[in-house]
Amino acid sequence: MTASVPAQLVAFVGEYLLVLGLSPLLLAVLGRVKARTQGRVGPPLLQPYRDLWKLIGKDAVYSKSASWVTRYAPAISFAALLATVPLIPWFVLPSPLGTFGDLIVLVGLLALSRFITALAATDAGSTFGGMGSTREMWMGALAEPVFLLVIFAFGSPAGSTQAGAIAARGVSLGIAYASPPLLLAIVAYVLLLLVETGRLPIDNSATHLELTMVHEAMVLEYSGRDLALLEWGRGFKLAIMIGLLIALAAPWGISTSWTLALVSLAVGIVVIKLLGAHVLVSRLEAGVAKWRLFRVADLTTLAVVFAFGSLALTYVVGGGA
Amino acid sequence: MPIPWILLVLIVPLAGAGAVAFARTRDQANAVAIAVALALGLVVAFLLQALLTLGALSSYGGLLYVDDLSGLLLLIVAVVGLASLLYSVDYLGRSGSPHEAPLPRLRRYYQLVFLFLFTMYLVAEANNLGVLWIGLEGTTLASALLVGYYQTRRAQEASWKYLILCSVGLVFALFGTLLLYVASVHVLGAGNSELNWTTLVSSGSQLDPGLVRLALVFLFVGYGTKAGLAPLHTWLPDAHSEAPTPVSALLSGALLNCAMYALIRIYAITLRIPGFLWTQRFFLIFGLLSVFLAALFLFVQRDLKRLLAYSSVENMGIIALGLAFGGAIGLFGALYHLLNHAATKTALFLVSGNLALAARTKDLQEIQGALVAAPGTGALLLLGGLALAGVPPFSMFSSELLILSAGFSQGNGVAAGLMLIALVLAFGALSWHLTRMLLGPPGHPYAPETRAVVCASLGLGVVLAVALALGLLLPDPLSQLLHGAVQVVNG
Amino acid sequence: MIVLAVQALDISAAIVLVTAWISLIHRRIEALVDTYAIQSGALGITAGLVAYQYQAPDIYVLAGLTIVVNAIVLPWLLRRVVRNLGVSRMVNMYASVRASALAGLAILLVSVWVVGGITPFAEVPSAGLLPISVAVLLIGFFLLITRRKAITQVVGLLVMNNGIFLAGIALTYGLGLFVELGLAANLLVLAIVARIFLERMKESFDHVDADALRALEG
Amino acid sequence: MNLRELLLLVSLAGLSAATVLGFASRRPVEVRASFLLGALSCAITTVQSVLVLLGGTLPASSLGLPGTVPASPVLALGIQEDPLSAFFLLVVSVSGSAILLASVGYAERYVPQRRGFLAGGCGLFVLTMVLVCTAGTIFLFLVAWEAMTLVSYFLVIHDHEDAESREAGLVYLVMSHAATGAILVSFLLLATATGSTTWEGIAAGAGGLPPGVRDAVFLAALVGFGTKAAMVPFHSWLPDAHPAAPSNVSALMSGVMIKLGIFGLLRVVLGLLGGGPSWWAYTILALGGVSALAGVLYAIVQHNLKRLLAFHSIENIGIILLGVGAGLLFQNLGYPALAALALAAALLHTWNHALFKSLLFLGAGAAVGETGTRDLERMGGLIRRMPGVALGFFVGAMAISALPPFNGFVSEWLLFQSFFAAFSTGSVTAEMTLSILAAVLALTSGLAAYCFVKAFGIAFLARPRSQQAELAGSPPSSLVGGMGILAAFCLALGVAPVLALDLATRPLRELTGAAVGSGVSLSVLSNLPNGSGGSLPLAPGAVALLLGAGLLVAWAVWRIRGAPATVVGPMWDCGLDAPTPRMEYTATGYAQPVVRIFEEFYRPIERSDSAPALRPPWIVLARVRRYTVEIAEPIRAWVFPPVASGIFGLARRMSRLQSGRIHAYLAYIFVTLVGLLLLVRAVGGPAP
Repeated sequence: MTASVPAQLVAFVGEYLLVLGLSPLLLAVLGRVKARTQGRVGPPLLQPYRDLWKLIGKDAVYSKSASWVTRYAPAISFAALLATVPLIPWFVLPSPLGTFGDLIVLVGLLALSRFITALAATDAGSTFGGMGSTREMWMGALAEPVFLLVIFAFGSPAGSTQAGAIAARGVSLGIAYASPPLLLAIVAYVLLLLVETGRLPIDNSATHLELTMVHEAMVLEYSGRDLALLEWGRGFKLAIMIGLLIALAAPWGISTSWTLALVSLAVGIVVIKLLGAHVLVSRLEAGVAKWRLFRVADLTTLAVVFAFGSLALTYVVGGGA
Repeated sequence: MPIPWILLVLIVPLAGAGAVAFARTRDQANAVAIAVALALGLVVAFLLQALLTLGALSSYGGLLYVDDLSGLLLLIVAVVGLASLLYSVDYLGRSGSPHEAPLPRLRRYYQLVFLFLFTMYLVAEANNLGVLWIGLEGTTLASALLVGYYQTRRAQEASWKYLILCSVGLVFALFGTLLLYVASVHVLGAGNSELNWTTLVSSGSQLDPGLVRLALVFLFVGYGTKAGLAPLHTWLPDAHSEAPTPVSALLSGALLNCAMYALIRIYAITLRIPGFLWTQRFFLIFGLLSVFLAALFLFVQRDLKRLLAYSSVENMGIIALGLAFGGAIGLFGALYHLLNHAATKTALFLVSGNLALAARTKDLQEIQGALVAAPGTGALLLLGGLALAGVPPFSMFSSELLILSAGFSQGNGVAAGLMLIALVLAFGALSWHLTRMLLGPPGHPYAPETRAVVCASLGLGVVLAVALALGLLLPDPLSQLLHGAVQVVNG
Repeated sequence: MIVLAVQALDISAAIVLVTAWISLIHRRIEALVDTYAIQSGALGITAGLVAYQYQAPDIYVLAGLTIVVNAIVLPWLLRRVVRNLGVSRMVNMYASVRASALAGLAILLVSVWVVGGITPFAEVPSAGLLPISVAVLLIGFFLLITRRKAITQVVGLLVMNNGIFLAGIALTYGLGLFVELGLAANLLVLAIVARIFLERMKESFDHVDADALRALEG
Repeated sequence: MNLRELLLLVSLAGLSAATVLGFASRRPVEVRASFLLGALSCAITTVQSVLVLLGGTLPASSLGLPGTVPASPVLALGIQEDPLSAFFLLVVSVSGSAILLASVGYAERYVPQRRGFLAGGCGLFVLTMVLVCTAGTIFLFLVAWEAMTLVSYFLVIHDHEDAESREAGLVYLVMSHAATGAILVSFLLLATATGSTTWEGIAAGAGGLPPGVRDAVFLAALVGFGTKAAMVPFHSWLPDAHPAAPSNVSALMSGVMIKLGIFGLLRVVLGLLGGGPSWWAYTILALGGVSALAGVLYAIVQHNLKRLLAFHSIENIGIILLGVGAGLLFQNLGYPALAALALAAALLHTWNHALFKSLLFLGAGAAVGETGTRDLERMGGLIRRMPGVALGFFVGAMAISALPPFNGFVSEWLLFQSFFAAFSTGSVTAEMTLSILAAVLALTSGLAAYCFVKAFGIAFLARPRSQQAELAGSPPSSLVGGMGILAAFCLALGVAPVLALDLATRPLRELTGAAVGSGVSLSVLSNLPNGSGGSLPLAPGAVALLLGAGLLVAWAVWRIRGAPATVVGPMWDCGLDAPTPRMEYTATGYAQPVVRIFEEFYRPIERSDSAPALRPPWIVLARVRRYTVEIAEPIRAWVFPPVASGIFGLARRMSRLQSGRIHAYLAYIFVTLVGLLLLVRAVGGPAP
């Protein structure tokens, strides 16, 4: 069933609003749940919004040795992350403008965001920047094969690399969608998610210890509006990755019809799913300590094993149903 | 009465040898040399023209006989002889040259060169295989003295080895000729023409294969020694490196081809025997051994002229392989390669003479940066080296390609593949040496390029340009000659 | 008459082979040259007999040439060279005399095996001598290889030539006058050239040991 | 003579004229004219090749050359331009044009005598490449091919005073020649088996060849063309030759010439043989995967900017080979449409790589030329010295790292899609192989991004790391102009690859027999159906639009609380002394984590020592620590060096045969004679 162009546009904008608007909140939930688990109170849920607003109001300070790369990198990174939003079916299928690209495009856009941020980190010539940059880039490089295999693993039963097609298959199959290969793929994806979004045990956004920090080392030179863009972007990268997991692993609840009621219901469901997933991630984070940096390679190798195992199992037992 | 060009070809060098004895000054001797060189060039040109218009020529009761195959050899000897004689005038005859020879020595040098040329022309024009043998033995005797021209210890050593090894070889060749004669007599009965090529080739199909087989062994070992086929080539690098440069050019460009020519004649005869494959097998064995051994030896050479000498061994191997593969294409390739190799190698020997003069050494370790220090000579060496390495669009590439394609199409793919490997090896060795010689900063001061050397270089440049042009475009008369020669061999 | 020629040829072949073998055991150069002279003489006489039998004038010439050039002139030249050079008159060799003799036997066996199968043609009754001439050829060559002095190498070369003469007489009664003249002339020139070289060599090196000429290698 | 023929002749004539003009030039203006004429001729060639792609083959007969060396059809000359030729002609000419334009300025750093040689050499180089593309017979192909090798060799040794340059050139020359030998074998096998020497004739007759011959042809072609393409393990020449050459030549070699290896491979394997058994495909896939990964891994640890780029060429050739291999595999499995998809990816990546690698090499040339060093550790901060070059290099870096919205992403995306399509073939071997290779490809492109952050970051960003970098001049404008053209192509093919893809699919109709649609439309992608019949989802234009929209949002965020004031201050220094450039992250440091992770691969040799630093009054205030890491490149020791040293050893042993002892020589003759006599007797039996 195809929707009218205005409806599509509304849904399209709605997706953006959902992700952009919700991602600070999700971060706050994450922080709060983590704090609670550790016996602290944690910041209020609206704190991230206040922080962002405050940063946006501030002027940016640039290092003397910085070039235009530093100036434009936050915007480019932000834009690249934003461009991934329509690739994921959030609450309605077929998702509006979802056919312009697939998950490989999503990988490319994430890589673009990472590339420009890492480049900007080396711009000023600070030692920290280079350190963060190299760490970010090699972790990203190790994550890419995992991502591709995960896409193949999720996509091969559906015969498509588009998240929309995969989710549509899941919705139509219902509970029969669940299968051993799917489970392996989900595990691989979760490992990938931790690496890709820099969560514990990979990276700790709360630390400024040079031995361990990755993302913080990269953005050390940033301030004001630029920092706001970077931090916001980081937040909704997490939302995007989790949203994608939801769409691929548990697409049930996404509306396949364009009636207002069903779509609204679907929006509600996806918000709940996002919140739940964030809570889960934060519980996961709270339970582990940061690993040694080079164990990331072990983690990604493990993820490759899972993803490839999923592919192999798909061949043996079929991809569900 | 038509002018007896055939005879003139033989008379002119002999006359020259006589005339030069009366030379009172070095200039006179040089003038005789130039006159003989030019006269020979003209005579051979007229002879070839007559050949192309009239077909095979015969004279003096069938004693002398010139067909297209002889024509090819005549052409080669004439071109190489011309280049070498003119170069000699500059190299040994000119006053002030580092190799300037006193008059008596110069006279004897020219006499020997004329005799050498005479014997080679005799080889080309002989109809009787015995006379052919005599001619080849004559070349050994004349050129052995030329190899020893400098009378240094090294030169004497080289010439002694040359004399003994080639004489031994030719004794075997004589034995082989004798056996061939026996086979021929058996067919034709005793007469006076049993050893004539014209007779043998027409009665070839009846020759006794067992006897011919035996004869072949001796003929191959004999003429193969002279042609520098491995492992009989051992005299060749010594003689080529120690002889005066113009003589090296004659040895490599003309003499080796004379011996190869003798083998080709034998090959043509045995092609007439039904089902007889030994000639091709022998060519294959010797060809492969030659290309491989020579290619490997190229790597470890320390002397410029020895390097070129081993390259001659390699090219003789290539020609042998072309003959082994056979067929019209293989033969054409082999004969074409004969010509290309003669032109290229002559030019290269002469260039190397210039380079040795400029660098004051022919030690490969010491010659460096020639392209910077002696740009003219260096550039010619580069061009010549490329031509020799068989790079397109030089003509040797074309002939090698023909031979290889003949190999593949005649079911000798493995041998052709091996030949290709050897070619690549040789290319690697040559380019290794050339890189070291030509590029980089010069290791030591070079002598300035004198006018005469520059002139000589220009002449060589022309030769190389011809080699280049031959690679893409074969002039009609030459093509006709080559095709005719293939016809002569293939029947 | 045919019988006479055949017998003469057989005997001559035997003499040539025996002298070739004998030349393998000589330790003095003059003795070697003498043996060569005897061998050549025997060949010349045989050629004369054959010529007489077939009444072939060109073979008479061949016989005469053989006797004059091979049996007289060349040995004379060689002796002179040996005297004039004033070098040691010993034959220096790589292979011992016994080994050389055994090698001579081996060469005969190989020759017989390889060449012996060739059927004698009806009109050439003595074609069976072909293995013997091949053996002589190879023995000469063996001499050339295993004797160190330059002059002994020349003798080896000449013995090889005699092998060919034997085959020529036995199989074909000559190669034609022109060719034979050329051959004889060539041999003579060869000897002269060799002599020039030997003298020069003696001058420059103070020896005529061909084995010591090793400057050119690789 | 129609327009297409006329244009081809014009461009050949133009390139010849540029060559002659270059070699004969005495004055700078003539050198410039030579380069410009070459660039113009290339532009004409571009038009011509597009016309041929759209309008169909120029048949072999239409531009025959006069009969030359007769005797054998093997030596026949002839020109033919079918769509495959035309596509590679396009690849050659676009990059060639930009590079020649850039060379106008680049050449000026050389002394006048050398400029003319460079100009003539570059013109001839491009001319030979055009001829390689348009050769219609094996002889012309071989002549052009070898001439191309030779000319490029002379360009590599342009700076021959440098011993490294000579050595690099020699290795290149010898390996290339050996490769030509292999090509020769494959051609001659084909020619003699089919009795023809034109592509058409061979293709017509090659179907009926016995499998053994076809396998031999394939292997020979793979070795031969693989060497030129610098496929592992026949790549040893490339990492040395490309840095040794002047940078515009490196651009021509790395950007353009090595692609012709792919051309030859496609020509023989698909054009002439029409595909083959699946082991061919798997061989190419394996070699491609190894090349891609090994190439990028070695690139990462290079500190020589041009070597780094050179190793990336190996990587990208590997990527292209992955496409070729996948195409062959699909064809073997009976899916011509999928084969077309994979091959389209390969062809498009070929073009893309030609564009961005030329761009990067020109940028590197500017950096190297203006700083006088190739060492990344001595560069830095060049973005301020040469902003235009930096922008161009930036675009190139993004494109080679396969980032949207640039062209590299599009071709790699297509490649991933074709790998994914293996799931619809039902062949488990194909599925698993291509899945593994997809992971390899993903890792490769991730590492490429890593490497280019390093390259761009260290060379162009931060503060100058040496005086040379600090004093670097600004590169000539033509260089920047040439880079601009290439960068524009990179972006255009990334945003709107439709036209390029349409051009790339034209040769495939013949090669794969797939019913690939024609016509310029957005739906070209959907004309390459994947296995399940659905259309392939990518609208690069839309991606670009969305990126633009994202930028608008970012801009809005920036401006929402008023126009920002930019404050420029010192770098944050942790409260210590002001950081000096020596404290910046080095290229070595940047690469270190990857060395650590892939330790088993690199086998680094790490050394660290420390010594007390004595200062008056002779008390130990600090210890000087020195840490070095050395990475042997075992990959360079593959194939060529052992073969070379083996040959030398053998030659040395053989040379003892020529002992100088005449008796030994006589013995050789004796042995030969007796041996032959025995052979004749033993093989031939007693005479009858």
